[in-house]
Amino acid sequence: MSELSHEFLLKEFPEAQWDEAAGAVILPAANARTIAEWLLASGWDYCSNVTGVDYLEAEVKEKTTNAEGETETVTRTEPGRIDVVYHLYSIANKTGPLVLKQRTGRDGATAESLTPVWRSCDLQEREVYDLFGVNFKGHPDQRRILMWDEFEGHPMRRDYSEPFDYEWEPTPHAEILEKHQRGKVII
Amino acid sequence: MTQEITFWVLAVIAVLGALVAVRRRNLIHGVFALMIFFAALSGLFLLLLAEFIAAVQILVYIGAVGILLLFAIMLTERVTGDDARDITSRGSFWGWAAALAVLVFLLLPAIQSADLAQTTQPHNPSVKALGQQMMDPYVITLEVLALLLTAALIGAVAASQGGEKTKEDIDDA
Amino acid sequence: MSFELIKDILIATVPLLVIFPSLFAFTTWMERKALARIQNRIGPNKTGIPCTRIGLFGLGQPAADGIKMIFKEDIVPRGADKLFHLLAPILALIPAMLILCFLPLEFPWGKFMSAPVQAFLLDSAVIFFFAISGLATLAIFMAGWASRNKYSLLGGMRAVAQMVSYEIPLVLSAVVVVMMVGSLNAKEIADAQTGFNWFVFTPWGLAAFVIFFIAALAETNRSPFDLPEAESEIIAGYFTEYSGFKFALFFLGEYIAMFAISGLAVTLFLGAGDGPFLTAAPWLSVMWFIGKIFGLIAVMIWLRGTLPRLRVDQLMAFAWKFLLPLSIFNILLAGLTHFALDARVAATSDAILYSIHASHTHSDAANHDHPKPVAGQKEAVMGALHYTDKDWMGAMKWFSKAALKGHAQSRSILGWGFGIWAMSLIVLYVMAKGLDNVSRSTAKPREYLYAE
Amino acid sequence: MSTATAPNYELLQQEGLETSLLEISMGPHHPSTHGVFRMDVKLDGETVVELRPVFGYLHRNHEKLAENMTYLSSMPFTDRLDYFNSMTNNWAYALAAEKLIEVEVPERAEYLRVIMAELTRLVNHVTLVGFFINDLGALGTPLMYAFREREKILDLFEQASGARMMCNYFRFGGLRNDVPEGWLDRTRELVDRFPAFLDEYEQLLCENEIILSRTQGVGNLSRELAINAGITGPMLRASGVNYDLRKVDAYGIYDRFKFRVPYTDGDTGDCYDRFMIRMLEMRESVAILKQALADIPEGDIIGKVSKVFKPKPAEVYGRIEGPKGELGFYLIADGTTKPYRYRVRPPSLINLTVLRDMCLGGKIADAVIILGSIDIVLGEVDR
Amino acid sequence: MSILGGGIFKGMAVTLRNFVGSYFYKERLTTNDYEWRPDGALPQSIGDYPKEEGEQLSDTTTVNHYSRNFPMLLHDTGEPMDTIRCVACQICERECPPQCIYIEKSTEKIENADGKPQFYPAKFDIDVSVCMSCQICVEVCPFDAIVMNSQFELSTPDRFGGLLVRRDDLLKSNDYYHKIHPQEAAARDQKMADDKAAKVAKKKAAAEKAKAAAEAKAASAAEAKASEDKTEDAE
Repeated sequence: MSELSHEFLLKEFPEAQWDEAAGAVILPAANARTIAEWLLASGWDYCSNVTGVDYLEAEVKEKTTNAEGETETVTRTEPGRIDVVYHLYSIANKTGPLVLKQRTGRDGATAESLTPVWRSCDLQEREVYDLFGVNFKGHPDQRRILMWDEFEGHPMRRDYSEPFDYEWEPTPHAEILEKHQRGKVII
Repeated sequence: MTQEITFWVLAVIAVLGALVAVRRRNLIHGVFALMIFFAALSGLFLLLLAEFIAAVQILVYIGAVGILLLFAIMLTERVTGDDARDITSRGSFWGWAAALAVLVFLLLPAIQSADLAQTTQPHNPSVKALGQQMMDPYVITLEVLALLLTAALIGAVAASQGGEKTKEDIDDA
Repeated sequence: MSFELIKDILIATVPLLVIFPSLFAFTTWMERKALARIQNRIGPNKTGIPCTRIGLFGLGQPAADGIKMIFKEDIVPRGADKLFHLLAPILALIPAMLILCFLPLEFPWGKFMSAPVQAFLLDSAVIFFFAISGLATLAIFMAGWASRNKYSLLGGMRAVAQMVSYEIPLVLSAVVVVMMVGSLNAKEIADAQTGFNWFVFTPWGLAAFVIFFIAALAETNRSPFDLPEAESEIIAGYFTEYSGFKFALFFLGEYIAMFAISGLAVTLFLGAGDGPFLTAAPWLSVMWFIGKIFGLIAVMIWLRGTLPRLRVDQLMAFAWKFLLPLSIFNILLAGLTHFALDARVAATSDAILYSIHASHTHSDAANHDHPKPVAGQKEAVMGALHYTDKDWMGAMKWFSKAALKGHAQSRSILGWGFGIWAMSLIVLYVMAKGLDNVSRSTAKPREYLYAE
Repeated sequence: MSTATAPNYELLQQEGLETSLLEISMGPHHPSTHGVFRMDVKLDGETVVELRPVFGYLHRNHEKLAENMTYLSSMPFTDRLDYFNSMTNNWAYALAAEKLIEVEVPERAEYLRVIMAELTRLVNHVTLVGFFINDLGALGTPLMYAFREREKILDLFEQASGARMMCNYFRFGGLRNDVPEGWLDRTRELVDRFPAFLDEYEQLLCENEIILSRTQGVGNLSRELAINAGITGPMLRASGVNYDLRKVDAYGIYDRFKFRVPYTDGDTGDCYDRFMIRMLEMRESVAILKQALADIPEGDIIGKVSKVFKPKPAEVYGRIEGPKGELGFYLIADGTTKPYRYRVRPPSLINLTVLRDMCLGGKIADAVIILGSIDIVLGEVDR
Repeated sequence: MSILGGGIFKGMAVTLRNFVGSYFYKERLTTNDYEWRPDGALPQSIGDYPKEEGEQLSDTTTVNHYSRNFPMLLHDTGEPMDTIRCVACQICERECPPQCIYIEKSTEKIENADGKPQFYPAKFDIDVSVCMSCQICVEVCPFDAIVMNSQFELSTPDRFGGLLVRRDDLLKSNDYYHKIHPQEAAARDQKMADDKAAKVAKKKAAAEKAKAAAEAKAASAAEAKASEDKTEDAE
């Protein structure tokens, strides 16, 4: 088992979980930053991709075997969540990827910013903030990146419905125009 | 006759330019008016057949002094000029008085004592003659002036370098 | 004021006002065509005679452009200073047109004048030239400021800084010629160069010409010194807010200034109207003059098609740390060669022409009663060989030997001439190289690694 | 340990005279921002003291669009990401989707994919160098030469795929159609002629004193910061990191070709290095093309795969060495015909992370060429 | 130690070479018809365009073999609506990435070229101002009914609806398709013929099976039917 596998990480930090289906390590919210720093130190020097995935509250039907040995279909409700996914590679060792996920609820979504560890997360975490509405704790410059500042809502969320007319959104132009009409701004 | 017309036209332009330069609240406009004044003055020199002085007038006053003024204005805060600010204020009376005093006590006696008929007589100093004058009888003056200007230049360089040095010192410390 | 005087003035000025704007039109066409060919395009080739399909190599393009410019909407920004916005292009054109008068262009119809009233006959024509050409700076600044656009302002500031800086090497390189001729009169300068005694054939003249040409590029905001209108950085600099006819005026002013400054270069260094067949047809003089101007403009176009532009700090460093010391050094060198040594030889190119001729005839027919090889010539050739081998010390040694030997012998004048010619050039080159190393960062091509 | 330097958003402090800064907004319509990109720049004289990139003018939420249509329907939209390099965009998407559906790509298709990708790299690099020199202020002469060569390659693309730029040529499991008759010969001819053009290009540019002094020492990017900030592609290699996915991942059939990866020793990492690395990479692309064109077999062009498919639920991340850097596609399948999540890792955007770090303290003219040397396409930055 | 300004002179030599070369070597020119282009890929010189009113450049230009502009509907030889291939299955409408196809299925069936009763598109509009020429509709069409046209001059003074191409304008004959994309059309016809032959073979196999099931009783009748099908195909 090489030092650059997820198993090593899981041994070092038992609180992290391994999601077999997705092939990803789910970072605990408490010490995501610590784990990231440890990962950087142990050779995962390059964070390639950062993105979010939005899961709505869904009813999942599962076939389980009950105590009597019969299969029955159980319907349970899985709460909605947002995953922030990080794809790590190692340039020094030319291996990868190691997929990390931070899980957060859909309301008031917050995650630990890994920008202080990998600068490459800077713009991408801003994008996740912009499009998914995840707040990154410790991000040095968290602003909207693709949508304009006054935009409301987060368009990549699966329940986002666009407003009837974008023109009704207040834009900086309107403000400047108004100021100009009051004679405050020249040009 | 032609010369007189030319003289009066140039004189009016010069005076108007000077007045605009003083009165204009927009600094940039003022500088450009001043340059018009300089240009008219240069025309007057030409009228006196003092072509070298005319050329130098343009070269030095418009080309150098004017641009220096522009640079100075560019470095100030209100680059675009501010028409709302009133600069003709309380002190104007003393200004007028001083100007009048200069006219009455300095210029008028000077004009009266001069032999106008002789001074307005056109004569044609060639550039060569001018150069010989400068290099022969006035060579000491010229050299001293050159030295002075060089010193000023070096001083300016030193002054502009000085700021940087202190900055480096700050960095070192 | 008499009718005669007015007639004379008109004869002296109107041709300039007609010829040069027409040449401007032709130059825009030429520039577009040449740049297109440099860039492997065809260039304008459809616009010829109106209402026909005759292309005439696109010669109608300037006219079409002009008509388009006149009919375009004239946009004045809301915040702009309207008066200055209007005045700037006019002011840009006036000095450019004025300085044309100081070029010693003697048109054949000059003989209809009752008295010579051309401005180039002024005793201080060259000084006037520089004085008035400096006024273009103001127009550009005015345009930059009046547009009330930050890019325009940046362009205006750049223009002022650049033009003021490059005026100094420009004037200093012209000073050499003035010093040699002993006159500021353009006509006298032109006359001093008749019979192929062009100043560009002298070492200091060559250096001064190169400096003058580079500074002239900067003065007229041509590439690679087109920072005031640097498209990729500040959109179009001081033109940003200009359109239509005002823009055309700027354009015209710029090209006329190009003609004027090339004309001055021709006057000072390239022998003005001097050229072959002048005795047979004196009117050719004007043609030679304009032809030389076009030669210089062609080089400008060629440079524009090749070079990227400098950065603003490099531009300033180039003016103050390279051109200025070099031109001052050049004045010193010219003074040395001219006054401290034999003036007749050093100032003209006779020496080298004669020495080449002498060596040629000598090798041709050694048995005849021909002059001996020029003293010091062999040493000079040795020096040249060392020079090509990049053995600078050796070259210096041989050249100084050539100079000394030439001086010691009877044919000293020629030896001196050749030695000084070559040595001055080498000294100038070494000086330039040293200045270049000092003023420019040590930028050189690099080696790269490869991973298999 | 951590080389991460959190961006410092304070102004540079000025000593001595108090001056006010000139704020200019470069873009979204500025001749040299390579599209609708904006930089809010604060200038002290001509020196950049603050720079804030502003994105999003070309945003159309490509990812959301793709989540609402089938896998195949997204393919033409990937052309529009980096519209210079539609072939490599197609490939990256196809590569990711092929991981979902596990289809064998025929040999001939693999070879053609490599040929197309390397031709695309030539197109990208040659135009980038042209634009870069244009940003330096040359009057488009190198750009015109570049466009001439690009035109020839785009002709080839048009003959193969029917469109010059929006090729839409790759399909899951192969390519849409085989190349027409004689196409390979024409490509061989082009590839044979290309080095002569490169020679001329190098002679024109690589020793020019103005270019050297304009680009050297401008926009330095250290190796540590480059890796940490996720810089990829030629820009990373110019900072001294030998990392090329064609070697590291050896996707497709890149392991069959002999080529070298140019990189620097990492001392400078400036604009000149970034420019030169691209010049050198073009030569290597020509070498790959020569080998691929010599070895290409006859055969099928597409594997057995239906136009509309339902992959099993899975998460995949496919990445290729695009001309601009690592282009990745992250797909989550949920068992329907549409991807549950479709994410593009845009190299142009991520390479812009260090724009501010490189520009501060330089002149405004430097900021322009640094942006040019990063090589962005706004279709990809804003998606 | 390099020569002062050596790089600049080198560059100037290159531009000079290009300046002179552009007069002598055609292949230097950017806008050049390269020899290795397929014949007439671009007009030799667009020249005086348009020559006559109403004339279109794309009429005089053989464009590239694979070039694609906007889709058109194919019909076989005969009256367009009688031989239309489209059966209004609406797959292309669903798959179209920019959603520029609008189809309304007919309520009754008419006979197609093969004489089978089929639905047909009562309405088939393509908004070419939205279409991005991606050719996905062509690929997903199971009936080879939609292919790419090479017409590129579609400008119209009508802002609203001028670029909405209706069914009748979209319908083009197979011959036209052969004219603009000969190789592709031939390949498509080949494929269709193969498919049909396969279908016939299948049918035949089914018939043989039936024959075997019904023993030798109806053998001669089945034989006749098969041969009839074949002659139909040949026609």
